[in-house]
Amino acid sequence: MQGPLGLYNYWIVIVLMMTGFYIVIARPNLIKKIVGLFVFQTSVFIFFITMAKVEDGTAPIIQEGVNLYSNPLPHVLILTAIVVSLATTALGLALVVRIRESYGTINEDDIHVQDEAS
Amino acid sequence: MEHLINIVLLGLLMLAGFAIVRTKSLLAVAMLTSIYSLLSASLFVVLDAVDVALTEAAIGAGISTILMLAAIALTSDEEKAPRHTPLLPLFVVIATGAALIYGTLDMPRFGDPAAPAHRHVAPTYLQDTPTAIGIPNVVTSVLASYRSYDTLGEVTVIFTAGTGVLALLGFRPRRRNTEDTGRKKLVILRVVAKLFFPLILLFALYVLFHGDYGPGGGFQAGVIFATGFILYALAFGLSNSQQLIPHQLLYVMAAAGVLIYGLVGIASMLLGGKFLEYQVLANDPVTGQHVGILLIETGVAITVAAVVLIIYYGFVSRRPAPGDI
Amino acid sequence: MLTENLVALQVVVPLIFAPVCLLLGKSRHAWACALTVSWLALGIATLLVTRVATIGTQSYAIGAWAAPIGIEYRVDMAGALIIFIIAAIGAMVMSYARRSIEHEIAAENSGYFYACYLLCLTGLLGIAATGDAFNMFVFLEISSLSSYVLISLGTTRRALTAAFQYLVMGTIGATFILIGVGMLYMMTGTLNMMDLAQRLPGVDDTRTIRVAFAFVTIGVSIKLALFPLHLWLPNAYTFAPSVVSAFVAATATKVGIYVLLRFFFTVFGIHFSFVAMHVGEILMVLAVVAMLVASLVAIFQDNIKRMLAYSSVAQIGYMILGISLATSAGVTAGMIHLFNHALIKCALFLCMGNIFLRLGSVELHDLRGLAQQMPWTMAVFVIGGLSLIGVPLTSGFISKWYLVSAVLDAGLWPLAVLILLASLFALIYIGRVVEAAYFSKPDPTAKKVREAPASMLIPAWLLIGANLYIGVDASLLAGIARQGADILIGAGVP
Amino acid sequence: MIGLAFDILSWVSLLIGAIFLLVGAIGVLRFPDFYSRLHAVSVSDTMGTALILVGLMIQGGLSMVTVKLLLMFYFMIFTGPTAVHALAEAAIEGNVKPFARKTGQ
Repeated sequence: MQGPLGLYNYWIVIVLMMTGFYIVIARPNLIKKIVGLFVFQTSVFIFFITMAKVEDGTAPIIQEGVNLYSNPLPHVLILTAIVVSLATTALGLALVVRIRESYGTINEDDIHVQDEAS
Repeated sequence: MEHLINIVLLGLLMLAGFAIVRTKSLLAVAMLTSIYSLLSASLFVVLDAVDVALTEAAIGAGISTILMLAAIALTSDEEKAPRHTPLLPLFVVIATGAALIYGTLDMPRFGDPAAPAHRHVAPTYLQDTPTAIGIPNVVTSVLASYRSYDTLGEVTVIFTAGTGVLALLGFRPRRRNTEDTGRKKLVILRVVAKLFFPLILLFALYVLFHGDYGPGGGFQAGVIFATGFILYALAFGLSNSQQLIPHQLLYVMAAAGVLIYGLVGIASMLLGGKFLEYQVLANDPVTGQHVGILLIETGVAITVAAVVLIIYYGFVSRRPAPGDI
Repeated sequence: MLTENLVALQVVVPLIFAPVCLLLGKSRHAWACALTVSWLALGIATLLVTRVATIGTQSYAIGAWAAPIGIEYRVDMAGALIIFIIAAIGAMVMSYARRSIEHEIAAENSGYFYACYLLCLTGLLGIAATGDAFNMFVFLEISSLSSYVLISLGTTRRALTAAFQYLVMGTIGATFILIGVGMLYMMTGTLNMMDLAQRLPGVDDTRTIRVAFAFVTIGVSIKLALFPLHLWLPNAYTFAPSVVSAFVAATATKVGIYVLLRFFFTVFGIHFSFVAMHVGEILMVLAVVAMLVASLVAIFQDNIKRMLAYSSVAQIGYMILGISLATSAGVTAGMIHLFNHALIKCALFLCMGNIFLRLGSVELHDLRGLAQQMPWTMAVFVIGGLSLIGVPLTSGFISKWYLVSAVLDAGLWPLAVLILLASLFALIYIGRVVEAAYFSKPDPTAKKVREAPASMLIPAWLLIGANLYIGVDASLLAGIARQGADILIGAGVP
Repeated sequence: MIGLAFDILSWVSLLIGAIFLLVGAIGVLRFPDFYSRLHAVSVSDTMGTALILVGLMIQGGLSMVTVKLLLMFYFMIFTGPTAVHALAEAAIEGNVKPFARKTGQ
């Protein structure tokens, strides 16, 4: 695919990223926010992996008779980033559980009301 | 053909994404998130990132979903509608998206072999790995040797998450036989779990030690290892699974993995090299690389397995909020 | 072996001892471990600064893989200054921490606390030392994740929501940085900062690089709480445990500013950042608004920790203002203020820790007449406050002096007036506290309190001592800052 | 000739497997209650994946790939039905009532 159509992959990935980003900033439910972050980050991973693809290349595991491989570096970066995303998700959800225990709600609007009252 | 699969998967991802926005039931959202993650793992396979696909499937579709379900069980399932109309967020998102699309216009087209990213540093990794490191999986060689310091950081991140969950949710070992009543019906699950438990652990070891040659490595192995124990806990109850690994041991394991990694670095310093310079660990540089990579991958696997279990136990041993689910 | 590996040890020592701290558990051993490591880090940092000052920029190839292939640690004068202030604040805060932590954090959590503290220290030092864009992201996440945990350990439930808010905003910021770094990699094929600086001029008129610049800038701005992206900061500083407020306020945002400096000057180069992208003008407006609005908001706060938090947002404005001038004098002023503000804010928040330990509150109306009961603590507050205002013989005066002269050098005298106006606001909010503590009658029903223990007073006084020393003789600091600024500004041309 | 026969066999197997999966998916959407949906998905899913794996094994011939596919087959045969069984048990425990048409309508 030549011309601007050769970028279609990136455009769809951007739509995906923005879906996640929208969930984070528009939804008052705390678990939904964490889900949004997860979707946002996963879409960024897709962005990186897309950039690593080389046409007609194969997975970067050296084999006899193959001489075109996809770029291994973004794969490594994303392996690290996936772990970071897991760590964020786990911590975020732990915070949500504690917030629910002390506020009785996981809705941001309700929490604000309670904080204003105190 | 590859383009077709690519487009179909991306389309499904969009569907899943929009469904996540629209769905109100959080349990359904958790499952959709899992599907989203699994779809992206499939996409990674199409895009040649097999290592990433394995990790995404294990972490995103597996562990993250379990954690979300556990958190929902401890909180509540319904989502209230937002109080304000989401005009400002919509504006921010559209502006950000427009900026990103503007940024794509000068990007090299998808799959272009002449893109600068494939011309500068990456070819060195592909050319040098067989001789300098002596393993075929270039992702492992970059991860565990060329950029091993990032991986040390990654282990530290996951260790931080484990410590954080411990600090937030605590970790209370259950007494025996408090929850085993009413689980008599699970005979089939238990038989299968018993059958699979050793196989999962065996598979984890395979993924760990085969990481030099195929997709896999310490991180994936650690997650799979922990999954075995989570399966056991689901089938036989929390207290029984905690009999298998005492929680003190989990602390020690979580710390030990990071320590193994760090000490490999310190050892290479003491032997006259730089931090994490594996060449000095053996007489022959390539053997040194092998030793170093194996040691640090083991360290990664130990910490990851322990931390994932700590996080899982942290969530599950918390008492559910009263009045829900 | 020690000297050539100094740069790596600076970060690796706290990293390795964090798990040890976790294993030591709830006992005082964990504190002793964290304390020893903090002082060790300070020792290493001192050696590092002298080494950089004598033989110049330190480059260290981790794993012996040369720069663009492997990860490089690169510490120049600017980096060394940041590393030193982080390590110094870390050592002071840890010396102070034991009593305060026993008071504010449940005993079963103290082991986790010290482990997270060391991880946070590791992350911050790692950011300052690294010369690799992606490695910076990883260490940014280490420091961020651990600071979310540290903040969530505060005494009230609002600490939890504050930490959650910080987590969401911080993760958005980090993801933006990741997108930006990805685009940079896409166009250049490298992640090493020096290599990026060399390869970017060939592609820097592309739309991709411009967007990458914008995303990195916005992402880092969230982390450093640049107005109007500061929304996470007031709650986080107010509801965190006192020790954490002191540590995070003095280090985390400073490291954010350092990251911004690195990207503006080293990676993108002064020409691209300030001439092509006009980031200077945008930052200048935001900085001035932050200075004035946040100072004004601070005046109306009754919780003193919250007041200090807003004051931090304002002070970040001063630093950014200096940087936005993009002159040697401006960046020097920014770095001097960065150093001084770390000293000042740390001392002030430690003060709040003392008051909270004895009084159980940091609300303004509970402080009436406190100066008689806690004279030493309040004296720290007064000197710190004077420093914040910028009274001569304090370090704050030095920062303001350099900043105002840099602004005048650039011919922007209205800005100098605005700086003085913001200082006037600072005078008001500090004045409110001083008025309550020294000149109000104590509430007759209020309980009598004792002065804070010496273990908590000495670190605060050490910081104040350093502050006064700089106020009298700033030549050493100014020299180092100027050297750092010159390297940064000249770094665009390799 | 043999090659062609194997190819046809494998494709038939793949196609029938895919049809099974499709039917299962339609069943999940169209059936009225939890238990019948579970029925639709479990039976067709197990059969569908099994057929697809067989089709792939024929393609793979006698190689390491086939051994791995065989292992997958083994795992699928066990985990699929077990998971569905556990789901049904959980549904009963959670008082999910089967759909029943009211008499007299």
